[in-house]
Amino acid sequence: MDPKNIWITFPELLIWFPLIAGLLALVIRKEKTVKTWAILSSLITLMISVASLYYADNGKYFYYNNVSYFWLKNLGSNFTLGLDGMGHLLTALTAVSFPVIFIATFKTNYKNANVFYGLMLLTQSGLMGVFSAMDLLVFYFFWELAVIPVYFLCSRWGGERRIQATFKFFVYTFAGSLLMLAGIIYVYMHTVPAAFADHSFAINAIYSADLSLAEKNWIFWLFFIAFAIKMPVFPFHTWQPDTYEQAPTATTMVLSGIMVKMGVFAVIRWIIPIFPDAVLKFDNIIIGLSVFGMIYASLIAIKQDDLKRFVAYSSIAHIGLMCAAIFTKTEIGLQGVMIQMFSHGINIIGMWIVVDLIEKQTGTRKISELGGIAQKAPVLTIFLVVIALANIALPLTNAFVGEFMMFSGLFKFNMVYTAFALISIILSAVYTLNMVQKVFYGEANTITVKMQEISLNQKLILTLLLVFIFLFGVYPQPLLDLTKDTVTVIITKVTSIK
Amino acid sequence: MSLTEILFWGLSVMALFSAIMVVASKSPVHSILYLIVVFFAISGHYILLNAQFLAIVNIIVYAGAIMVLFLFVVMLMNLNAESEPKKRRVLQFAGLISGGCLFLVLISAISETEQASNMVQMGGGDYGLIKNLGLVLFNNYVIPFEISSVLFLSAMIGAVVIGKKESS
Amino acid sequence: MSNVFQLVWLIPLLPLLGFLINGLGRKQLSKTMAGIIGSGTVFLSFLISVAVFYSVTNGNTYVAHYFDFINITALKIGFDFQIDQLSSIFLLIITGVGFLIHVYSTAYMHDEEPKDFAKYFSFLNLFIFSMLLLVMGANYVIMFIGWEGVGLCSYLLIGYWFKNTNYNIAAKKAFIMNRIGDLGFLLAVFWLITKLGTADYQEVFANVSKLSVTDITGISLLLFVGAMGKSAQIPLYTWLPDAMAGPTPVSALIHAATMVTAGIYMIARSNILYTMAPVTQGVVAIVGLSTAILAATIALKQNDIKKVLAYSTVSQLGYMFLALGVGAYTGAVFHVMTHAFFKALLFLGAGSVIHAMSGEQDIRNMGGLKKYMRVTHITFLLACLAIAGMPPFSGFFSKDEILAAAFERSPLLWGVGVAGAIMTAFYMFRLYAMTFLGKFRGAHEQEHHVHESPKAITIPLIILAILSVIGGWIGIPEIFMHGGHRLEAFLAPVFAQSNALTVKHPLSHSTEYMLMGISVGAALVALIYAWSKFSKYQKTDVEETGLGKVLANKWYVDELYDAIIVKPVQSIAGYLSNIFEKKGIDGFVNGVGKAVNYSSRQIRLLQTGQVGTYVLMMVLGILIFFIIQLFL
Amino acid sequence: MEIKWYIGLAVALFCTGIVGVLTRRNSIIIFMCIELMLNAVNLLLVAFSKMHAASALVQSNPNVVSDAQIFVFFIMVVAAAEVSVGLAIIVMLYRNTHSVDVNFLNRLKN
Amino acid sequence: MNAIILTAVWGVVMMLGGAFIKSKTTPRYLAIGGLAVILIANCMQLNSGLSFFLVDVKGMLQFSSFNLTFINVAFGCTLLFFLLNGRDIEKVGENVSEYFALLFFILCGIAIISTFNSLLMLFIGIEIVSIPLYILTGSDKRNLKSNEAALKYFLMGAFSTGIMLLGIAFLYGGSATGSFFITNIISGNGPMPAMIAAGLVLLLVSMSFKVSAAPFHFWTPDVYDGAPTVFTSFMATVVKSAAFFAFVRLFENTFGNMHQQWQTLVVILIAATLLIGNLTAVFQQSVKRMLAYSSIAQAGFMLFSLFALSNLAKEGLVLYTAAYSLASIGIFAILIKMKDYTIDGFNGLAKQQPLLAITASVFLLSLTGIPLTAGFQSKFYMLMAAVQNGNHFWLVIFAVLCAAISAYYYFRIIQAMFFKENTEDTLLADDITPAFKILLVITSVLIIALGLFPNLLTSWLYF
Repeated sequence: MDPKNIWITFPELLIWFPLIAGLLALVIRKEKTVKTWAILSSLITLMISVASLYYADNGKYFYYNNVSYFWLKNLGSNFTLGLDGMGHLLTALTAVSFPVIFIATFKTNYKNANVFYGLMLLTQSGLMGVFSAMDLLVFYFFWELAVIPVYFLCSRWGGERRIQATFKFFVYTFAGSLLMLAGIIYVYMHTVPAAFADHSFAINAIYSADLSLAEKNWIFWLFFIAFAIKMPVFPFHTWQPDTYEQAPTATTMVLSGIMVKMGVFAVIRWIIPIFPDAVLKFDNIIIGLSVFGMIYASLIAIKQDDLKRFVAYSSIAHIGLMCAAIFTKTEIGLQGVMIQMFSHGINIIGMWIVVDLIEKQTGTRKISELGGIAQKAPVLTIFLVVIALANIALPLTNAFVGEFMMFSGLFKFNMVYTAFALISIILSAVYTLNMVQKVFYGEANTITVKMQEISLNQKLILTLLLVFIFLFGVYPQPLLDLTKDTVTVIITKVTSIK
Repeated sequence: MSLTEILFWGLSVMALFSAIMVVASKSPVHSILYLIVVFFAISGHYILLNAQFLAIVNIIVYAGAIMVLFLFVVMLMNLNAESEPKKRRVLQFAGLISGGCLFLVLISAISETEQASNMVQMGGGDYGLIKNLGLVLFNNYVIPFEISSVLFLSAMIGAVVIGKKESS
Repeated sequence: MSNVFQLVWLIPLLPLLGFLINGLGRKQLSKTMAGIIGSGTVFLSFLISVAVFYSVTNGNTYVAHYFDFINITALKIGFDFQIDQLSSIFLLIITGVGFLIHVYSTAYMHDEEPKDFAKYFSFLNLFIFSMLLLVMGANYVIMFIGWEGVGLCSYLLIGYWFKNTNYNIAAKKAFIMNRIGDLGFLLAVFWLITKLGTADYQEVFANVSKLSVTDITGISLLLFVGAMGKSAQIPLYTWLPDAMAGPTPVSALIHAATMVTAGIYMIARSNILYTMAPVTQGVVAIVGLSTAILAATIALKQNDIKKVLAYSTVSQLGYMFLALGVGAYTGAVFHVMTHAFFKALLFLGAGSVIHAMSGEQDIRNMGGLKKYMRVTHITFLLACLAIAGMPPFSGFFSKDEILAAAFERSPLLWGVGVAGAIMTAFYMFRLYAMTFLGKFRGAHEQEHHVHESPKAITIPLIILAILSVIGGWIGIPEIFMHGGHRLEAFLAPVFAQSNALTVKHPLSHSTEYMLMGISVGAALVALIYAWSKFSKYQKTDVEETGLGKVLANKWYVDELYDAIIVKPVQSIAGYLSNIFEKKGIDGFVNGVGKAVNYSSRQIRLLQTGQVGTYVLMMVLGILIFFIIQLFL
Repeated sequence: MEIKWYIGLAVALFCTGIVGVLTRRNSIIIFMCIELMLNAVNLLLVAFSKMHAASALVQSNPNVVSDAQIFVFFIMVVAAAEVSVGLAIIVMLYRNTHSVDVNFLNRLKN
Repeated sequence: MNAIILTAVWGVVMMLGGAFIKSKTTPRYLAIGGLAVILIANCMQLNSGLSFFLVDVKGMLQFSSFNLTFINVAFGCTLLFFLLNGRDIEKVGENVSEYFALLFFILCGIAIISTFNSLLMLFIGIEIVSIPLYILTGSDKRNLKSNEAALKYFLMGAFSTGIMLLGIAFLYGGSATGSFFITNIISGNGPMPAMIAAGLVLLLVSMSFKVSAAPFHFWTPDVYDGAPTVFTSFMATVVKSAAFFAFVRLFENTFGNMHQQWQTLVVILIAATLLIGNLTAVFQQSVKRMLAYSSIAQAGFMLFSLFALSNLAKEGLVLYTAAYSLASIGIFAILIKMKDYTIDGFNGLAKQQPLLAITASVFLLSLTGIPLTAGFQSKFYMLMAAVQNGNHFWLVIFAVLCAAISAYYYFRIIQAMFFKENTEDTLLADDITPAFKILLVITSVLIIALGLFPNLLTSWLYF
């Protein structure tokens, strides 16, 4: 058949299916049913995404991955979706994460579970939209929409300080994205009018917007602050530990596993191509900021006693590296970021699963109160140790490849930064091993004595994650090939103006 | 100094003085009476400007109807000088100052412009006669004229709604 | 012979399999099965290594490409193995000594739970796997993979008895110090990638001329930092003594024979970089030598049998680096080999003793064991002689070669080196004497059950003893026997590039004889003195004083590090997390919220509820607008 | 007569009205001051109309003048309506509170 | 023309109806039916220019599709308001049909000020809108708050009328040809004569007063707070929108070509309004008063259309008025049903009345300007217009920051409804009829539909 008239494309499927599934979930009353439905639908989404990966080659299957219908035509904004390499990568991450999360937290019961799972699925749909939007306005839409359900999830099912924490998170990100909105409009107003239409939000028009150097230099910040808050990069990170601490674990997984990638993704997708000059101008400041943030967060992580805050800060450190690597504008660095986005998602979700298991069983997250779990639950310990080591980028785990490439990209950019950034590698070893030792080794105490070995489905899930960890640790090439084109496009945007 | 000018100044002084008295005088009744004086002075000006119709209407509507209404209300409430509590001095002062400033600003801005020295046609011209006004009113201004009826209707209803005693 | 090369991939794979089987099946497997799997896999790879070894004698190099690890336009890193003389020697050492130690462990760890037993063996196999990866990799990235892998394994094995917090801390220390070294390694690799766009040995060495002097110096120095971490050189050596927390076979395998020599392997591998960077060579030599001396001095006053051996290891490693520093790469590798034999032997012997003394490690509570444990005693003595550099034992040849090479560079280096050798002889025989000679000083029940160790322990001892006696004969210096240095001939292809660059001005035979005489004689004197002094050692509880105290406390280096690094970092972290983060950044963010609230509470007071004020405001507004519009 | 004098007079009256609104508390007086303001405007409009009458362009648009006077007429109309409603409100207030002081009721603020 | 005349007539009908109909509910149905008819009639005029009354308006009114569309929006919102709050209007006092009559007269005024072409019509129209409002504000006669509000509103309203008249007088005096037609007061775009400038400032001030822009907003919170809530809802939405529409039309047609010379004033207005509105709203405890302040804040955003004065801005204004009116009417309708007007009064509403809570949060999200709601689209249009205008980009930044603050107080209600428990489980809201719920749902659907496809509305504005 002629590919031009296929009736639905992968990005559409990836967005609409979770949306509909979520709306259906809202009306299911029975808790068991809604849980199974959530898992089922997320699995279907996963299949869709796998299929889309099969058709990932835009050269051959362009029409399967790109679609556009008229929307706000008079504003020159069409509802344009498209999956390039990066889009494929991140939609795949989203599609993988949700079933994992659902199955891993299967045991946890929520009141009005239907709303909970409905909102989760809506979030998924929003995320898919963010990753496949090829129109700046559409992107902004999904960017906001992905946050709203999360806001409700966190403040409804979170911990005791949830309302303030979540609200801080919301207002913070909202302010950021409003600034971005101002920037978006500004860029839009400077797009070169096409033959018939007025200005346009289409990605190409936006990329080729006619901005003076001075304009680029400060509009850049409007965008960057929004994304920096989402990532988060020092010093915009303070919402994160509180939110992670307060949010229900399933949501925390979404937040840390996928949402933070929104920021990284957005920087690559939008900032670099739109403001290459500004990127060249400010790369030192931002990389400096990120590197400082890495060390800063690592140092703080050493002092954390709450497992969730601990993971939060370690994640800040990792994101800092990604941000820095992006702004090196080197192919190797960006490829590293691509892999790392995926790996970090997998690893940190694994971390959360383990943390959740421990909290569920012992009822505490205080590192100081735990200890000696290794005797009680050796299997859990093994999983945790592997994931933790992957988290500190031990070779043959997925994170190593990413960090290796990012660091060498950073080195290409500037040796001193790299030296400092590597300090945080040492620190990460310090805090991770501290945690492992305090929580798992030593003699079991009164709290941990009742720890039990983990159940089968949890074993399965964690094993799956381990498979990912080692598969892409030993053979990352597929991911690299997937994102190669995107990276080249982005790089040329910068190099062309040098 | 022509007669009209003498009249102009006289009327102006009268108007201003009694206007100030309206604001200044303690007892509401006095204020009302002074206000009526102001209206008369203004009607005088209208006549100077050969707008007889307005002059008459002004006397009838304002000085006649409205002021009487005011007077009536004041009497009804038998308000007298003592009944009004003093406002804080500071506020009064501030009010005075800002009002004065407004006056100065406006005048200084406008009186310098060349527009300000345009001559006003005293007397002469029969635009202000009832006949012409009537013609214009019922040709060009029939729409607003009709519509103002809505205004009166609503005013009437308002008076009723507010004035009527609630049963129960 | 090429078919052997087809099997190269099996060498690391077999131990990996062993790891997987033992690791996953640790609940099911019986101890014997676990032992057999563990040792068997290593033995098989040993056999293959032997075959490989013979097929590289003719000086050829074999590179096997398996798949692309990272392949982007800017950088290609293949998952490649490179088999040449250097790596094949290390293969032999690792698999050979490794196999012996596996066998030894089956007996030594026999009291463990079955599943812990299996766990232990899986870790050992994992270590062998990583170590093989390290030496077989055909580029720095693969080497780094193995490099961190062995670090991980040593972490796991040191912390093997994870219930004991001190052990965990020791393990952590080892891992972190290694990480610090890895930082240097990584930077060097990045540097190479940035300058040459590759990390392949062959390409790098081929294009080394493209690098500026600064580049080479920087890269080689950074690589050396990595070596410092792994091979326990100043300033990163303190983890090694603590690592003795692990089971003794582990200390023998990882912290004596193999892992700690990774640094030497790496520098020998990239010898050309060092030959072209004299500055670095100087640094390496000095660091190596000072480490040798420092460790030796500390070893003089240690009473824990394993601690003494640990410090002696550090100091021997120092010698190897000295060798590398003065460009005697062959010598370094030679010493690695011999050291692997006798130091493994010493540790295993010590292990046997500890085993016999049921966990006692303090030599002050030993003595007179020679009549209880014959084999252990003899083998241990041989090893001591070897490490003390007594001819014709293996240590003599390697150490002598190093000293000679040092003398070529500068007599001073040689002098200090000899001093180190003397101390070595002294503390080794102090150890020997206090352990085996004199009369038993331990508790009675200990004395009753002191016994010779089982076969699985003694046989490896014997084999290693033989090796440490004859191991040196493959490197007999010219003066004794023409063409006696077979090792040098064998390794020649690896160091060809460097040798081409270095001008050799060999010592006259007379000087060489003299040097040997002095060193051996001095060592001998020290040996005899120690023997006579400590063979009749009595337990005294007099406090060490003065220098002795300092030495006994290892020059207070740990305390120093704690004071200048650990404590500051901790306090900074504390400050950041408690003050800066909470009060500073988060304080600011919340401050904005508070400010909004406050200003809201203030502004709303404008709404006085009085018409007068409202109108006044309006009038003021009008005034302002007028002024703006009419006068501005 | 120059128009500026009329402007002066009108604005003066107007401002007097404003001052009254600002300084008095008796709502009836305030209301009266507002009426004063309206009258000032009326006067000004009439004056302007005659000013335009004096200028040449009257010929082009004959009822410029009457426009203004009719406007004044409408202002009076509206004023009358306003007065009826306003007084009604004031009376209602007086009925409930026995006071015509604008600040007497001060429930609504902040 | 249909709209004006029919509303006036229908107002009279309602008034007379009050005299003869004793039933309390009939006026409601009468009003709803009448308004529906009027709406249809206006649509007919919009579609096919068909007017039932052949009146020569002498150019004093102008029935462009733009104006008529706005009338549609205003009347449509009013219809929704009648449907949602009819029952509550009956609760205010006993002369129901009079209230409806007044409301119709107000609509007549609205129709006038959205089509006026001469300052006279503007003046009369505004008075027709204001005078009934004074009455409606005071219609809850026993309630002193209502009285106070009425008095304040009346006095200040009259005062602002005075200001406006002086302005008109100056414009008349300053205009070369001496005319009240807004289009030919100024010719050319040279520097502004002093008299015109004076007139401009005075008109700006009085109109700002009507749309409650700071610093002329002081009456708003008190009046909105004191007035019966139903009428507050009407005042804050339809009337305010109309005032805005008049404001923009007046300034565009009169001073449009001297835009640059008075933009500064608008900038000040916007900044002050946004700041005061948002900041003050943050601290309010009573939802009613908070909404009053929020309406000021929203006015700040609407003023951007005056700042930009482009087609985009005018489309945006209509969209904004629609979005804002829909959301506010909705939230007020829910507020009226609440027992307790403080924010704590909403605690745990999601448990008792999930549908109310959900729709309410839709309205609040729309007011905050979250995408997918009409509120976002309208704010988006406004900001676009402002950026397009090119000057004062900092003002846009400031505006979005203020929008972020606005999230702060709107979400307090959402938090109360969903995440807080009401301590003593009393009934929070009463007489919630199914019809009411359905209407709420329809309203939210409308809001979301406009949020997705603003063209549904904007495409009517020109053809």
